[in-house]
Amino acid sequence: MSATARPAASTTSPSSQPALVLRGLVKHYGDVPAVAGVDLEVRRGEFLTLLGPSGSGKTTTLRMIAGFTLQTAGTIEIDGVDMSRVPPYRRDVGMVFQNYALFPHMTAAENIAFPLQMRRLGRSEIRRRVADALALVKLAGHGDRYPRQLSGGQQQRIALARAVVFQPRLLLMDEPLGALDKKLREALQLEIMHISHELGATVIYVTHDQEEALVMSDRIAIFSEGRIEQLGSGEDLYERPVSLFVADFIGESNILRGRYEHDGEGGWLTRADWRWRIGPSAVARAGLASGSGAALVIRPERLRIVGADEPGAPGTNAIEATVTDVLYLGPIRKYELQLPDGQPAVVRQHGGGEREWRAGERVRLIWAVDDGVLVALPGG
Amino acid sequence: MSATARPAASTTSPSSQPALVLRGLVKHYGDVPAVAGVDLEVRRGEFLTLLGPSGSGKTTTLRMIAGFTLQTAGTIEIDGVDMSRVPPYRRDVGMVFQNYALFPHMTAAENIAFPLQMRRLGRSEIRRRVADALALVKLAGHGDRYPRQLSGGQQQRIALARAVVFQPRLLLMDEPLGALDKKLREALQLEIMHISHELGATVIYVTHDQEEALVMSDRIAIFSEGRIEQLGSGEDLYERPVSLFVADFIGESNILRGRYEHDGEGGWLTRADWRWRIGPSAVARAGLASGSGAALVIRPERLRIVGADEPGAPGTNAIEATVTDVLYLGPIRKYELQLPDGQPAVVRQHGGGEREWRAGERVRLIWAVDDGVLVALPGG
Amino acid sequence: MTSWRQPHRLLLLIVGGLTVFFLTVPTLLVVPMGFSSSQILVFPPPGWSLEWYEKAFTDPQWTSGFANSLQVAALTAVVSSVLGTLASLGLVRGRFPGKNLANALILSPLIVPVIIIAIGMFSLYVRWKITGTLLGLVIAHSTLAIPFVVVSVSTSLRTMDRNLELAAQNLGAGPVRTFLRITLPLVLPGVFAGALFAFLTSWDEVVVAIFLTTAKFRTLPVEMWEQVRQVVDPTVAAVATVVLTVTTTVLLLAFVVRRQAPAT
Amino acid sequence: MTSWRQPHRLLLLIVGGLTVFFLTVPTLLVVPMGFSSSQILVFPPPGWSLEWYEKAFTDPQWTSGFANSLQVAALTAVVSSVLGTLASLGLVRGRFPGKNLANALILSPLIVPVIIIAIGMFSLYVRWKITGTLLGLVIAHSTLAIPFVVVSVSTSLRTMDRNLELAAQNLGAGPVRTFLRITLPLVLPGVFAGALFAFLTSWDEVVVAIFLTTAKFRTLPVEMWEQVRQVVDPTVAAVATVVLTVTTTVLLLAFVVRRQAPAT
Repeated sequence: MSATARPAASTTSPSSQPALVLRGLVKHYGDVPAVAGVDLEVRRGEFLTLLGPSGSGKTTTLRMIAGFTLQTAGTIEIDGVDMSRVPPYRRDVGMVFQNYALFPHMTAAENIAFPLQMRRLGRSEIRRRVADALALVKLAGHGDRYPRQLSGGQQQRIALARAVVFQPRLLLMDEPLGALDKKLREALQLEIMHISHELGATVIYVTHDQEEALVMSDRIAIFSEGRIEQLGSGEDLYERPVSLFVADFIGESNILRGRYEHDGEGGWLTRADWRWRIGPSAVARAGLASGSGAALVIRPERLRIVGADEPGAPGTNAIEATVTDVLYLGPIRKYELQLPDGQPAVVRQHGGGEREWRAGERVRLIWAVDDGVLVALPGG
Repeated sequence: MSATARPAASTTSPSSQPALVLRGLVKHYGDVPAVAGVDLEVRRGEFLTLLGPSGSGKTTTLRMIAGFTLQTAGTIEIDGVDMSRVPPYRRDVGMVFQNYALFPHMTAAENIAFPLQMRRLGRSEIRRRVADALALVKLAGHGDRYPRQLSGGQQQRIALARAVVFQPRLLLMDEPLGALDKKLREALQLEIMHISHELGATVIYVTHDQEEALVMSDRIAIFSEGRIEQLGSGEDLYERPVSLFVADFIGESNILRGRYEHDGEGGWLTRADWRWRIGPSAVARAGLASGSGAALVIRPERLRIVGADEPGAPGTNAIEATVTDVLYLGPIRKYELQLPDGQPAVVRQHGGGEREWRAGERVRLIWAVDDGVLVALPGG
Repeated sequence: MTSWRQPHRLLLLIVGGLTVFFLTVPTLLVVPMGFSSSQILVFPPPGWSLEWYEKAFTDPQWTSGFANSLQVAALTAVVSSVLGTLASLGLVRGRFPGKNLANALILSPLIVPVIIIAIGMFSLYVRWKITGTLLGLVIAHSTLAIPFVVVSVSTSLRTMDRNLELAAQNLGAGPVRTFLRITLPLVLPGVFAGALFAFLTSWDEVVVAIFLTTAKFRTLPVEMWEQVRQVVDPTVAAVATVVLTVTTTVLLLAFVVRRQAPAT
Repeated sequence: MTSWRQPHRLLLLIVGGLTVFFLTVPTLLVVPMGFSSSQILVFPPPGWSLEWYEKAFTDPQWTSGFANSLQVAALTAVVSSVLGTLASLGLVRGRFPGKNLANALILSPLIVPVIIIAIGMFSLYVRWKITGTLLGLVIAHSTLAIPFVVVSVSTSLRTMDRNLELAAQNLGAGPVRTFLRITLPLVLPGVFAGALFAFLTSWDEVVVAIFLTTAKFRTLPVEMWEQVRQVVDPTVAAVATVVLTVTTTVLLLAFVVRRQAPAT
């Protein structure tokens, strides 16, 4: 295993040069911008995920890094070298495709040997490295099978071995688990994480599955309409989304729209009928002008359901609601509710002795002031 | 809407005759038993889900109820009438297919009118009922569109309208949401529940998605190898699984294998190195002989992680473990751990102030005695 | 980024150009010759004239050939699309012993060399005394055309979602109403396309027709065959252009029908 | 449960039986006539004999026809599979103006009536003085066969996963190595199947061959054509059976190749 592993990033990289730098990357198809200006720095050994809905530009960005698609504008730097015009077969970047893209007329071992043959390594060196790579993905002994004789999960592991065996500068993965079922997907998520850490590889991972992104990534770049909407750790994105788009795309959200008004350290979200307190850190992060349109985002597990008449505690906000559905999900119970203005709300209750409410009951939802995140409204 | 709604079950059914009774249903393909003996009673107005992995016989059972497949043995009774040999077009049962199966050469309205034309209803009656059905699925105004002009979710709603417009005795649904993406699927789950309750329809729903089954069903029948392994409410199945298969198929589980030993009201699960207390109700449900092989099932949210040296409280069991992975999932944090015997364990931590543990830390897992479920080991 | 570089491109261009030249020039040559002012079939035409078109549309030999060809092709289209559709239903939906053999036999005219079919038919039809008749030629051409109809209709039947028939039965339609309301409308484009191909098969056919026709009853391709070996005036080129026009029109029609088939 | 009930079944059985009869009897008739003891081509044979097979395999007229046909068909297979593969690569992978037109022109021999192609080729080849030569017939038959190769290879190229070529480049293979190591091996079954179909196209062809051959250089189908109109001894039936055997063998080979293609 150690034979295929590259020395840890810290010992080889001169100072802290990033593994990948994208500057002003743009791709137009005809008049349509698929990627509308992406700037990104990826650190050595980092696991960075491009996450977004289909058509948001994440896959096009990955294909430009691989060299399959030529950018309309901008530059791509790998290990400090400008690769913007270098053809894909000289970029020294490994890629794992969603449909595996294993060569069907070659055995697993021949597939893994292919990049080494292209680099004109010696026969015995190739044999040794292929064996190491097969062991790395726990498929030693499967080398003489053809891809069609392997299961989906095994094929994807061979594809991973083929993409790392030549010690590429970057490892690109394009929804590699998209074709697998849930249980296998979760097992392979852990395996890919462990292998990439073991190799010290820099990984750019594309997915549209937010849970997969949260589990696997050091950092996540949320794509929307050809741009990066937010870049940060999973916790940054979930706890401190910068926009309604991010709040909606990562996890479930309750959204209250209104007008932001400054008040002392914190502020208020006001509506005709009601107003809610906003904490100082949320106000600081949002940096909104007093009087502008804004929304308050509260995660479903931060809301607590109490009786309609129960008084609010200090440091909490409250809103009235009616329970519409109670959904039992095993470890949690989910309540779907309707707010007075007809908007839906959702609350997650995590077992353990809390009172159960029934559909039709009038209740109050309360949350700690610090659990509300303030974001701007588009055009607000 | 009230025009298409059938009177509530309680007012029409003589006493409490079941809507559907299956007795000893068997289907062989050649020598292979697809369904190996299914007995089932479905109450009027009930939403019953057949849940199981692919090849477990749930879809074959549904097709026998619809009359598409002739059973090898056993009887099918609908509303007290033996339908075992009645052709599908005389069973008066509505069906929604996974791929919608809308007639592509007919508009949405013509599709919905089809079963009414087959029943030779008058033109004005058909027009009125089609309009009601379109309104019921919130697609009034879409009647003159062809299926290819509708989105996947809209097509499935038209298929639902077509299956209920003739007020069938049963509504069968074969993975109707399998082709839709997650957000749409969750929205349509609620809509199908509301519509079927509104109509008072008896629904037999097939899915392989355990979360969908938990959310939608009054009762769930878990299929395994052509038989019903367990039948009960979602809470029954999740909190009190009767076998390792059910525990594993519904939600995540931690499983400790050993030998059951009786002791007073409760008992013990013993192993060479350790033993754990089992509560009296778990012992009573399992009904095992002392000394037989058994497993203790504990759900991931019932486990609590404490320091390796922390003493156990009374009424709790404990086991040592090492943290292998910490997965941040937004509302929850998942710990993957390794037990002393090398088996994996998983713990769900629901936010809110609990201490975070790091990969590599040695810890203890503790759980309340009453949270452990005792099941037999196959061949034990 | 593209995998085709300059040297490859040039080679490909030359080879491709030559290929296209050899493939299309013989046909394209025929068209101008029909407008020739010359009395003999020669290229390039020394001048232009519509004389041979006039002859093609008035000379009874050509006009009766045209009428015969149309009649044979139309009847062949009807006969083979009806029989081919029934055969497809049996082969795709039916379950009976020897189904694979029946399938192979029905498609066999596609692979048997046409000269052998022609010899066999001639031997047989002489005994039945139907050589030189409309009936004989329609049977012969239907034999050649049915496999095309079977391929077209079978494809439609196979790509049609079986669940649609189950859904119809579930909604209360018995077997006959399911066939008339669901199956038939959905395979109709396949039947129609098959009928058009059957028409063309007959319209173009020359080998079997030479064996089975007489001087009194000739189709247009046979007439062209006879004329080009005897006379060499450019009328045959004019007729060829007309035949080609009809062929192209029918073929385009078939493609349009196929395209417009509802995506089942 | 089945949608086919008794009355439908009976009707279908009768119609199907008659259809199969008319489709296959003419061909099946030819085989026994070759083993006849009669001096003339007649059915049913009054007795059995291998005389005509002996004649077919010894008479220089037949044996040279056999040799000529094999030669023309083999050369046609080689020429058209090479040119057809290059054309397919250009048409599927290339990006150039007029691509659709080029595609239509290359496939046009599929739709132009063979009698028109024959007349056009004859006019042209007479001027080039290649009628009655091996070269002329190989060019003519390649013209007819290339479209089949293009269809076969293009299908292989289109169904081949493009990501495989991207993966090869990503792993360090330049355009030439990607073509030789990945693209070519994966479309080879399509090329080979196309070559076999090209062989058959030439092997069976009679109309163009009649125009372009002379008494000194005839293919087997032309020889059969000439013989059946002059002599009527059963040798032609024996030859037909041999021809049919070769055709069937090659076709089965083509299907086996297609089946064994790796699922890409």
